[in-house]
Amino acid sequence: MEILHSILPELIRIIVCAVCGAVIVFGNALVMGYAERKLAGHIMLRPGPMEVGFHGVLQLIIDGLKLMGKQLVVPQQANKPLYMLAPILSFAPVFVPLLVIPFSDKLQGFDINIGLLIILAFASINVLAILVGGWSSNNKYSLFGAFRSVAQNVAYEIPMLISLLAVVFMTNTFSLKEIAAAQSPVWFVIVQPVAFLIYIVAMVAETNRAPFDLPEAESELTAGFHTEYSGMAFSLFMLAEYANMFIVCSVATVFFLGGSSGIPLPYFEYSGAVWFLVKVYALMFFLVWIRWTYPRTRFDQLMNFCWKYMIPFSLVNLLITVVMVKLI
Amino acid sequence: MMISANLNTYLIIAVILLIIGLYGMLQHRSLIGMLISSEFILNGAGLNFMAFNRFVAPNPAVGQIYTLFIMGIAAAEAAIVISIIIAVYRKYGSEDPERVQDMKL
Amino acid sequence: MKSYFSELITGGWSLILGLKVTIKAMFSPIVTVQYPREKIEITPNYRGHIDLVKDAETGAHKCISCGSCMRECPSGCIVVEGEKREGVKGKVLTVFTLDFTKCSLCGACVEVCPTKALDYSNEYELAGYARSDFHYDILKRLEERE
Amino acid sequence: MIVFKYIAEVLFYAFMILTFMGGFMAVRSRLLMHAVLGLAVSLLGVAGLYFYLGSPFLAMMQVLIYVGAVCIMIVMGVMLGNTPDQLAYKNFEGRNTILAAFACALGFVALYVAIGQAKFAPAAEKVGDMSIRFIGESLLFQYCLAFELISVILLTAIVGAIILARGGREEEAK
Repeated sequence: MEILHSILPELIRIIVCAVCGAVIVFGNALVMGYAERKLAGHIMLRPGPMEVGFHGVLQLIIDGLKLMGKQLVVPQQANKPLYMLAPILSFAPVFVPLLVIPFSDKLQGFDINIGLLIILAFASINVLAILVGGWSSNNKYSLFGAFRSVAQNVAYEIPMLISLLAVVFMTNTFSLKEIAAAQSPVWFVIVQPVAFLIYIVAMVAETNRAPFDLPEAESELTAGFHTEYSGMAFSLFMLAEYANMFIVCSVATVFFLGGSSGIPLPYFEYSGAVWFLVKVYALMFFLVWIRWTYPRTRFDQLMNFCWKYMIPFSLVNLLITVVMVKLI
Repeated sequence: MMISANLNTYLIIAVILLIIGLYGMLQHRSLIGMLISSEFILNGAGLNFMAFNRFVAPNPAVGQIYTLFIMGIAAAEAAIVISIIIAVYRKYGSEDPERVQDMKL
Repeated sequence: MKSYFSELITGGWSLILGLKVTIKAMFSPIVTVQYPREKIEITPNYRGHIDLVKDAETGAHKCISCGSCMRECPSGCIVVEGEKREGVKGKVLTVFTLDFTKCSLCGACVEVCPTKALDYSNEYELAGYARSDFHYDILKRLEERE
Repeated sequence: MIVFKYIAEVLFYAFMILTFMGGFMAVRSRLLMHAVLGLAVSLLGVAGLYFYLGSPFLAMMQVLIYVGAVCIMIVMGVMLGNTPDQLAYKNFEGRNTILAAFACALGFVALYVAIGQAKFAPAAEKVGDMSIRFIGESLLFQYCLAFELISVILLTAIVGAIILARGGREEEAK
């Protein structure tokens, strides 16, 4: 009894965290899947999904059921264990970063002083999953998609890290909560506009979305690394992509948009999450917006942009930040 | 007796990592297999540093810094080895180390 | 070096312009039609399969069963049959069918008709489950159009 | 709270098994791709062990650098340089395996005995703590030269890798 008494609060906390993580991952995929198709439709002067439910709000649920019912096809020449492992490897790590994101002052799984490192470390596993999935499908399109994904992710991780480091230098901590708290008068988007811009571009590239969606370029590679995947395996990749979008947008919110700060609401320690989610979904809207605006870049353009513009600019920005922090 | 709070446990794990790396080094007949094995050896060294840092060292930052350096060197080494492998593959059409016999690439 | 920065600025500006275009498009009304729910008026110039013209005065067709269209049709997809009846001048049309699976919509039958009894219909929903769905009985269609 | 200790102990065993299984997979699998994944699994296990050694910072760095960069680089190498099947199978033929196993067993026994014999006295007093702040300060003041050398090595590695990997391409173009 005593044992139960001692571990019960912590146990409840872990269970609540896990449930909330699952709710965020699946709910976000539903909301973003619907919003993406609806926004894409309206940008193209068409209404988007309209049939299932009022203005098609139930479309994604139907799609999910359909994907669950579909057969999971394994190509004959594929490397079966790795082929089955890749979607799980892509999907499983997205839960960990959600634990350290401060949704509001008190709504946070765990406040660890290396929160940023946890997010970056577990985000990098996704690349491995894409690579394994692309290789094990034994299909040239998948392999090309995986290759591109790796080159792109490795290249764009550098400016992303450096632009985040500029903020870390100003706040002197890796803890996401303290970084969010450090921008109570001015958001860092005003202090660090260059870092913010670089982060936004790198974020689009890291989540493999248009205009940097070369790993899954439909017109060239059919569907890139998940060409051969069907049914649940495919939907796990999609869930992971949307969850990754949520995570990178949350990081942008915490680092540049003041976390959960905003107009005070009652019980602000908890209700700040409303502002946090508003900011996150505004950024997600921006991601969808640019996806349906810009054409896909060519691969050499993508690499040139990273190595010739993003990295030098982020380094100069870091240098200026360091000097300013030292002077002030 | 908690096994996770004992210096010898970590030392033995590090030794096993070293042995795994050594075995792979001796047995694998491809350059990449040898590179993979060398990563095990480096990791064994890193784990050793961390173990001594935790249980013996007076300054707990030293071991962590050494392990960080090992990681940095491992990354640099992997980059160099991979580019050498690509160059070798281009030249000989194989990555069998026994076929790489010319002194000049 | 100068082009490095000017390219960045002009490129960035063009990106912003692109965003402006799409956001405008997003808030402008949609132009597509929810097809099975709503349909748009088809233009009278649309040339579907042939139909018999209904005479405005008598309410009947003007076909004299001469068979010109049947002879003229390059695909041979029209069948016209007429018969003599007591008390009626000329032939009475009994069968007028069109095998739409062979029709090439050339319009020769409409051109050749001496009484202008044929015209193009506005029918555009032309999907069917079997080949026999496209064997149209034009005479029956005329009666159903009352 | 004793329950937590037991849970931690069980997790420790799990990480240890993960490390060894990954290692076994890396050296015994016929496909190089499986070997790299074994390496990744093993490195994740080692990251867990770092966590037990009181440094979550290093555990995360291990995941970030090894799994996120080194493993991916090796996988790229595997894909670029196609290893023929007979070469992969040659690894497991002949008396090489037995000799290697024998040598490794010998080495293990020697080191095991050495570890059992050695006595390590804990330091009388500890200065500083395990925090990232202290690591950073040590890195930039006390070990500044080593830090600079590492950055030079990394720069050389980048330049060298580019030169090595590009060299063949230009020759082919001619």
